[in-house]
Amino acid sequence: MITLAHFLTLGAVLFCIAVAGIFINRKNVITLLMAIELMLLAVNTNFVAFSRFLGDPSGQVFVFFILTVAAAESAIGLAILVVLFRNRATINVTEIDSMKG
Amino acid sequence: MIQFNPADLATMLPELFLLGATCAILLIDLFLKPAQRDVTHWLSLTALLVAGVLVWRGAPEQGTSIAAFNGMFLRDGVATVLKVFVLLTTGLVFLYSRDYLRQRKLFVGEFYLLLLFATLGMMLLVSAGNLVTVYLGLELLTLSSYALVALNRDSAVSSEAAIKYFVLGALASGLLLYGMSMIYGATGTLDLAKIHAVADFSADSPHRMLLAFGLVFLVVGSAFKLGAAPFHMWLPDVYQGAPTAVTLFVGSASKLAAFGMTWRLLDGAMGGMNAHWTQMLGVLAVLSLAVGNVFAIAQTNLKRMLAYSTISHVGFLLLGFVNGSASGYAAAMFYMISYALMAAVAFGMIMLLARAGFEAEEIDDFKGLNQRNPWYAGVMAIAMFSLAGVPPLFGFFAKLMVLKAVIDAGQMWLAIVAIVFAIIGLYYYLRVVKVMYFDEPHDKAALELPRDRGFRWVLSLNGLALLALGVFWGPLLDWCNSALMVGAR
Amino acid sequence: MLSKTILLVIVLAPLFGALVAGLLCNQVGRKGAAGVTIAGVLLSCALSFHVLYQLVWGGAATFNENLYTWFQVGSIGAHVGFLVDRLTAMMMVVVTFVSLMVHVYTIGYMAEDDGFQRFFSYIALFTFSMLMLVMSNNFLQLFFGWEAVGLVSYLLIGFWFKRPSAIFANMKAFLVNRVGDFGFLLGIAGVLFWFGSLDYSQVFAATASDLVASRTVEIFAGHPWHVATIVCICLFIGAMGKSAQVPLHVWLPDSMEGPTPISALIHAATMVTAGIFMVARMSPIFELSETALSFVLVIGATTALFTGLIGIVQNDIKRVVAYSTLSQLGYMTVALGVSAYAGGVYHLMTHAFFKALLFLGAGSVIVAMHHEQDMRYMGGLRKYMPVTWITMWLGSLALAGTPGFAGFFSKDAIIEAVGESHRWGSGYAYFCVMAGVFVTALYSFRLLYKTFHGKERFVVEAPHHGHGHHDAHHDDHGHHEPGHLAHAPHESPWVITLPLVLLAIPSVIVGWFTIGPMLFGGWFGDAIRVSGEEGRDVLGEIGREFHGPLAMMLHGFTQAPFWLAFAGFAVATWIWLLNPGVTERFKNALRPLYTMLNNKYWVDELYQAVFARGGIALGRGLWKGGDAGLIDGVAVNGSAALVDRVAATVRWLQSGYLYHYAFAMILGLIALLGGVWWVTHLAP
Amino acid sequence: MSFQLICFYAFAAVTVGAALAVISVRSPVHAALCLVLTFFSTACTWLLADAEFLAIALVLVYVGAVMVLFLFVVMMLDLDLDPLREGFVRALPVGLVVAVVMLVEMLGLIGVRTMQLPAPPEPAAAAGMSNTSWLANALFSQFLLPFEVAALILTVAIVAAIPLTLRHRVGVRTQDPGRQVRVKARDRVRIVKMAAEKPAMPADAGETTP
Amino acid sequence: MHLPHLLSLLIWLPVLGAIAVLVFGRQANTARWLALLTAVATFLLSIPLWTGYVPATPGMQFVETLAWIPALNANYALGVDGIAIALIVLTTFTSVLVILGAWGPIEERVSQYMAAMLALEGLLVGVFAATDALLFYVFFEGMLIPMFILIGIWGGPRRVYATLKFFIYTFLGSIFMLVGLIYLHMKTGQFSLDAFAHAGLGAREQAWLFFAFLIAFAIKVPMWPVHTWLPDAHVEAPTGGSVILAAIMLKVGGYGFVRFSLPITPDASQEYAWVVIAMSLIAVVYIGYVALVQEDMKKLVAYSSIAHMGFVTLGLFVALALARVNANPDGARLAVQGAMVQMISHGFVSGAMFSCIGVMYDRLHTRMIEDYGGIVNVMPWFAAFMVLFAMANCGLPGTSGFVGEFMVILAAFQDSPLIAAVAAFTLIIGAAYTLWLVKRVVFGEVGNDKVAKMKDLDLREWIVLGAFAAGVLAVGVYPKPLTDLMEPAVQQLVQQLVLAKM
Repeated sequence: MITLAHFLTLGAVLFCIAVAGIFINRKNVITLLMAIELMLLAVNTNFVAFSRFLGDPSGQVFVFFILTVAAAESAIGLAILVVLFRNRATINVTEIDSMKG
Repeated sequence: MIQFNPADLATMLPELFLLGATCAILLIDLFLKPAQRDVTHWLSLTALLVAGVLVWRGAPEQGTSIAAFNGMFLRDGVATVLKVFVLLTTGLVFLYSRDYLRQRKLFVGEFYLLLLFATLGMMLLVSAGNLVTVYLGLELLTLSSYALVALNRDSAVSSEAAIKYFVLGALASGLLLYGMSMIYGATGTLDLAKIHAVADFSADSPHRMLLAFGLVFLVVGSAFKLGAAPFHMWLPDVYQGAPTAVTLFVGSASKLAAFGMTWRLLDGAMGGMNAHWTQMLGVLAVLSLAVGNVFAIAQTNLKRMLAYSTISHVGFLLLGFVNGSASGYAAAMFYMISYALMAAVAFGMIMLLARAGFEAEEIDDFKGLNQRNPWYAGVMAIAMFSLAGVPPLFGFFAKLMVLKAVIDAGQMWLAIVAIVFAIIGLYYYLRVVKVMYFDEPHDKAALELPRDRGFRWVLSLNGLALLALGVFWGPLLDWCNSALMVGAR
Repeated sequence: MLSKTILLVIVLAPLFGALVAGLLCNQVGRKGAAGVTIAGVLLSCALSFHVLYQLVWGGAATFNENLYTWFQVGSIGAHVGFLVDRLTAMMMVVVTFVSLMVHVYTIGYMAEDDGFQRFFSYIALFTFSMLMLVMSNNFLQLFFGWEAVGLVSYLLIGFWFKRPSAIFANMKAFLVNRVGDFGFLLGIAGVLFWFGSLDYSQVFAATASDLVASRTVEIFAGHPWHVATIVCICLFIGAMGKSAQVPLHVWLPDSMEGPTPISALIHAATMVTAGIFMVARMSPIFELSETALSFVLVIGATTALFTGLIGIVQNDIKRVVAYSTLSQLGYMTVALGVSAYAGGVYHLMTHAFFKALLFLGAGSVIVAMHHEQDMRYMGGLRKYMPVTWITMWLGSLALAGTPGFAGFFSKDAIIEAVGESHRWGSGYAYFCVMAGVFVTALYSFRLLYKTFHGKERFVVEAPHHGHGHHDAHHDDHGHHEPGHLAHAPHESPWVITLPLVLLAIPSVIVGWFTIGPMLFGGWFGDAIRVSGEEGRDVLGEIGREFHGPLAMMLHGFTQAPFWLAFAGFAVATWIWLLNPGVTERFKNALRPLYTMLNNKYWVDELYQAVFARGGIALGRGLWKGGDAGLIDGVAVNGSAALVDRVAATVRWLQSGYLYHYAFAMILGLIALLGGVWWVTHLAP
Repeated sequence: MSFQLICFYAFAAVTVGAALAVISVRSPVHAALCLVLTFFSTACTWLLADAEFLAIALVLVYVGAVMVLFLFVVMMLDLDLDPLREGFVRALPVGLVVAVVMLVEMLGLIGVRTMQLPAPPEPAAAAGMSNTSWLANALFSQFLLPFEVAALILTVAIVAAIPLTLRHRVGVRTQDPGRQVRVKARDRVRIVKMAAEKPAMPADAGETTP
Repeated sequence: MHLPHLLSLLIWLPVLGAIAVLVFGRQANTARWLALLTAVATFLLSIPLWTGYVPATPGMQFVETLAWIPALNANYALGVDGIAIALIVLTTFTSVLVILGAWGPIEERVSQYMAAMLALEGLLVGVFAATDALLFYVFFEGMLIPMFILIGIWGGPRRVYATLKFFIYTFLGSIFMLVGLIYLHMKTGQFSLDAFAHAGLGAREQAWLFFAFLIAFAIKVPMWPVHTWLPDAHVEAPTGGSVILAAIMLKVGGYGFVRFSLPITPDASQEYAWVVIAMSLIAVVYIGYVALVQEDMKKLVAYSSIAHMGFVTLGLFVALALARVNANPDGARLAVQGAMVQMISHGFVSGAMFSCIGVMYDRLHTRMIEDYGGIVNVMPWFAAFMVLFAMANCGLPGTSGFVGEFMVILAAFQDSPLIAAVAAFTLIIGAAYTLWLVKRVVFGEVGNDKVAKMKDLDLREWIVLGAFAAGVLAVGVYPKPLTDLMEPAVQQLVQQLVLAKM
């Protein structure tokens, strides 16, 4: 029997993997973005699970919106990335530190 | 089955109007030649003005809250106050930045459109009655902001700022959503009022942990948007890297919206747990005060310094929340409004001094300003003293109200910490005044002022408003109070 | 009946003169300044005599009225008012008379000085201040006058403000006086607190109350002191400053840097005796405390003898007179110390005449010598300036206590009173005053011999260059070779000699007709009160054996003081008149003693080292170490620097790296989660 | 252990594994592909939670659109991969520790043990409709406003992304059919009349102050 | 004659004048005359305050109340008693002289200087007139801004350090007071000083509030050991700034003690009076010694200011002991009166001393003692004034400097002869540093060629110094009008102290 806990744990694990990804990948912006997508996936899994177990559609509707926004976000994010790459010829995070202190 | 209610449209009239106007401007702008961009400028301002009038005229009676679209959208006192000032500061952004943008070849329709969309997002955000609307409003705002920060495509720092803003913003959204999912799981609803009503915070509640967990994420999400330490790291880089016009926007209007969001989420939804989140915000407030004030001292870039100053102001703002009652939120809102107006002057001054190829964002660029133009030196000095919280300027009274809220809450030690850091903070504001008044200018010639007379007038008025509001701040405070005393619920 | 108007005129006439001469100096000119001040003082003097007459012979009652209220706070009031009784009237006469003499004298003495008007302004102002002091009916006004005369003394000592020694001396005088005032002010505060008023009459009335007389206070826990003792000692400290008693005597010799007329007026006749007057005035309070009187006695005796000794070795003519003044002030103080207040005041009066005479005479000599003050370059002046010579002799005889002269009566009375007293310290005092008589004679005649007798030790140069002694007035002596004069000395003009003569007369005769009533006749009436206790009223004791001045004089010839004085005269004559060369032998034989006296017991050096240099060192230490080092360096700038340093070092936290920013967020999240976990799960 | 549970475990394992791969593989391209796998398997778990519509949408939107975009950008940027991997090993322990601490805290806080609820009957089926119409009912009534806002956000994305990336390069020879069609005769030949003298400078209309 | 809104007029007239000077003062002379006109008008308007004051009526007079922030119950509430009137008149009087004094020396940015001075004047009057704590605080802090500008623009070489130090130091102090005020507002629901005094505070609350106020006012006074901003600020400030700073701004601290510490926290004040008394005595002795060794004239006078202000705090807190412990209300009144007279007197004396130094500075552009010497030879009038003020500075009877010190020492003696003895030490040390200064600067041979070329006072300087001298002498010779003016207020304060005993 699949319980809510299963889904939540999966969500938590995905979330933590996303966090670990942010920590480990200190170079590549794209991988960072992917980690964030993982995080959103964890969120979505939670919502889906809750929605299912509460018998309430709004959780799933929320996921729908998250998916929509995530798409838009990716578009803008990648656009910025392209702009950055054009300016700096790199997306290496360690080299993007002209502002600090 | 829930039916669509046409009256809801009337409730949302300002937003709908602004949406319509934005779309119209979007279309009109397509057909404008670059030389005719002023049309967009004035149309945008008009749209904001009309929206402002609509907000004002249609404000619900004091103490009432009109819900629309099944509680997705709330129109109440707080929303009214915040919208008025959001529209006002956005209008200031338009007014201040025209020459600045033109000099930098950024005088494009996208700036106006994105800013209008962001305004729409902010209006939605501060009116949100549902986690979904909160999220969507926030994203509408932030997505526009990301793009605005990156607007200067050829600037390396701008794109660096944008990518930092974007990645961290997306991360913050993710965290916020995670929290929302937990809240949803614990309560089975996304409606803020219902969450507040349903949530069971009692010690033996099975959902207590889930709620507490969700709460942490909501706090983090809000703190990020506000720029509270340690979720502030994006802020200095974005302030510095973004075109000053955008910095002005991020530093004023969007902070108001962030306040609205924080209030909606923490008090509106999670008010039952305020014992928890006031503690968290207390910690964040102290951290923000410390980080903001200490880091600001080491800065030589004015925009960056103002960024850290923002962080410290956010610390103060959060102190208002620590009170955990309507008077505290009113103080915080009052504070946020004062900050937005002060920041508008400060960044406006940077734009005033900026010329093509010269950003005027180093503190040293203000050297001897008093000798070159005493009037604007005075305006900037007012802003700096006000930011520092010296009476009789507006900023002082904002600080006063927040300190009062903290002390009323019995958190004397927080008040002491706050004032100790306020003293440290005083130093760097005074340094700006010092540079303007006591140092010799690099260039003795009188200041070459931008030709935009409207900009100059409005900036001056904005500065004087800090003085005037320092004397006649009672009505504004009353407004904030009445908005909150019976506000959301 | 004394009229208030007259009293006001007495006080204000000199003030008016001072203001006119001072503020309008350029408008009124030299003659105007001298004229207006002299007129003022003359008016005062005449009216003072009138007041004295009214009081003594006219049957007028003591005048005691407030003129105006200075301030009134609750029950504590401070007023300006006059108390004029015989004591006051006598002082008024002495002050105005001597002042008048000095005014006249000044016309001649300062004739060629640039600061002519200023000088007149100052001395008239001084007269005003001194009158305010003596005529006061309360402590506040007393203190006002007290300080005001100090101020004028300060201004006058530094009159020749270009001389480094003068401006050093005036500062020293003011500061040493301030030490006295320190005690004086505390004494006044004590009077107000314990006696409940600042008004003399009320204070004196309060002394009658046993409650006040026996009241004690513990300033340091466990040591109860009589309040009267505290008050009296404090007040007397004031007197010590003003009347230059050991150890606060150091300023008076230095004050000779001022022009000679003020040495006569201020530093001999009037101001320095203010302390004596004050103690006499406060006799009802002092009578409450044996301890305090013994203190007064010992201090006075010490001053009387030991400062006189210094006078023997001085070569500066004015300094000799100055040390003599110190010594005589000691005598007066001794008299006060044995409750013979009238004796002290009486000596004050006679001393005022002959000491003013001596100073003015010395001034006359100095003028004649073209501002050469060193007696080693004088000698044989009697043939050049006979009037000065004779009057100086008369003055010196009076000073030495030659029977029949004014000084004799007053000094002898004091010595006898001391002999009569059984107060603690009176034995020591008796020795001191007796020895002092010998010393007095010694230095007095030494002065006369070295100045007027023997061979001329100066050289008169042919007048080969045109500048006379115009600027020599306020130039240091080094301008000429010591002892080299441009012209031969000659007798001074009449404006100088006239005061000498006018002062010589009372110096000689005043004792004859005043000793009886003033010392023994209860002349002062209620102004001076001596406790009726057994053996306290020493003058009363002596008075029983007093049978008129002639008898006293004759009796004087049989007494030890006369013979001591005579011995002094003899020794002086032998050494300085007959065997001038012997002095060197004495010097060598008594080298340590001589060195000690010549260095004035090293008191100045001690003060210089401890108070002046010590104070500066302390100040510098507090400034550099305390203010600049600790408070500013560590606390103020230190914390600012700390913040700066913290700011500079924590900057690296904002590294600019995106992933660090994300770390910070995640760590913040984890911390908050942990916090919540702690609060909800782990915390009790 | 039911079949569904076994399936769940299987998909969950694939999801976790693929997610781990996303953050640890060298090449962004591989990472993106792993992410696709993660999405796929997650979609499968959603199916187990009876969220068919979203499962499909996830695949369509993410895999079909977002990940393609990712891949497109990755390839377009033509990254030099080696420097991007530096420090990976050094940061690994920190990342692991943080992640594990985070996980423990989260699981502890969520209180997984209390969440052992059995699933209620499928809500959509209980309401007598498919998951999609169940969702649609909510979406177009209750969530009408957010739906419109979501549309707005997509508009913003377009308004934002285009000017950022669109660039009119000068000197690039491309055909523009629109212009080709609109061409008029007088555009082809222009007769230029040369003035004898230099014309006066035109007024700088755009720069005047209103 | 009873002008309506007289106090408001006194506050806002100079402020409006400041604006007018800024707007119309392009020409330096226009600015000067406009400023002088405003200052004189304000001074003349302040005279009816004195003449119209009715001593028989206790409490505040010329009261004005206007709702300001209804939500906080904060009012624009003005009112004065004798103490405030004395200080207000001192302010307006000094302001005229300061503006007159700046006529020649300030040549750059004249309008800004004059405007800052006038604004400062208005704010200072506001401080003394406010009876609402929030309003008081606004004025109290607001005056830092013009002072900051004054020192910073027209100051000496280390002006930036000095002015920052000044601002931050004072801000530090006052912001703690703000916390205290907010706390009191929480207790009483309003900002009225009167309500604060009747708040019914517990011992612990009082102690905290007492120290909050103490920090604020001790820094303002300033008391040892928080005095170090003052010498720096004085040294670097332009003459007018120094004069205003010493003559009036320091008084705000003493006034604060009277209005806040004593009435609101009487028990804590009593309990910790020893702290203040000890600090005051240290100020007298320690600072006296420090002043002795100063090489900069302004610094010397600045330090002497600290020592003199020590008498103010000493008097106020001795009064507390007298009123409550020794049951000696008359002594207490004497002590408070002494403190108040000392404030007024110090206003004249320090203002005059700084003006004198300004006169010298204008000629030689140095403040170092060693650069002068023998001024009397070339500037006899100036020397006369200087000596007079020096004498007032060392408390010579007949000058105002004596009156306050005298009263405080008399009163202190009633509490403890030892305290009085230490305080009376000022007679010696005060005279020492002042006269040594006079000796080195005024007397002696002409110090150098530059001194020899110095010109004596011109008419403008004569008027300024003469006015100060008149004040010094008037208070010294006849202080009764002043003490009578303040007496009802002092009596009320002492009564309050006695009655408020827990």
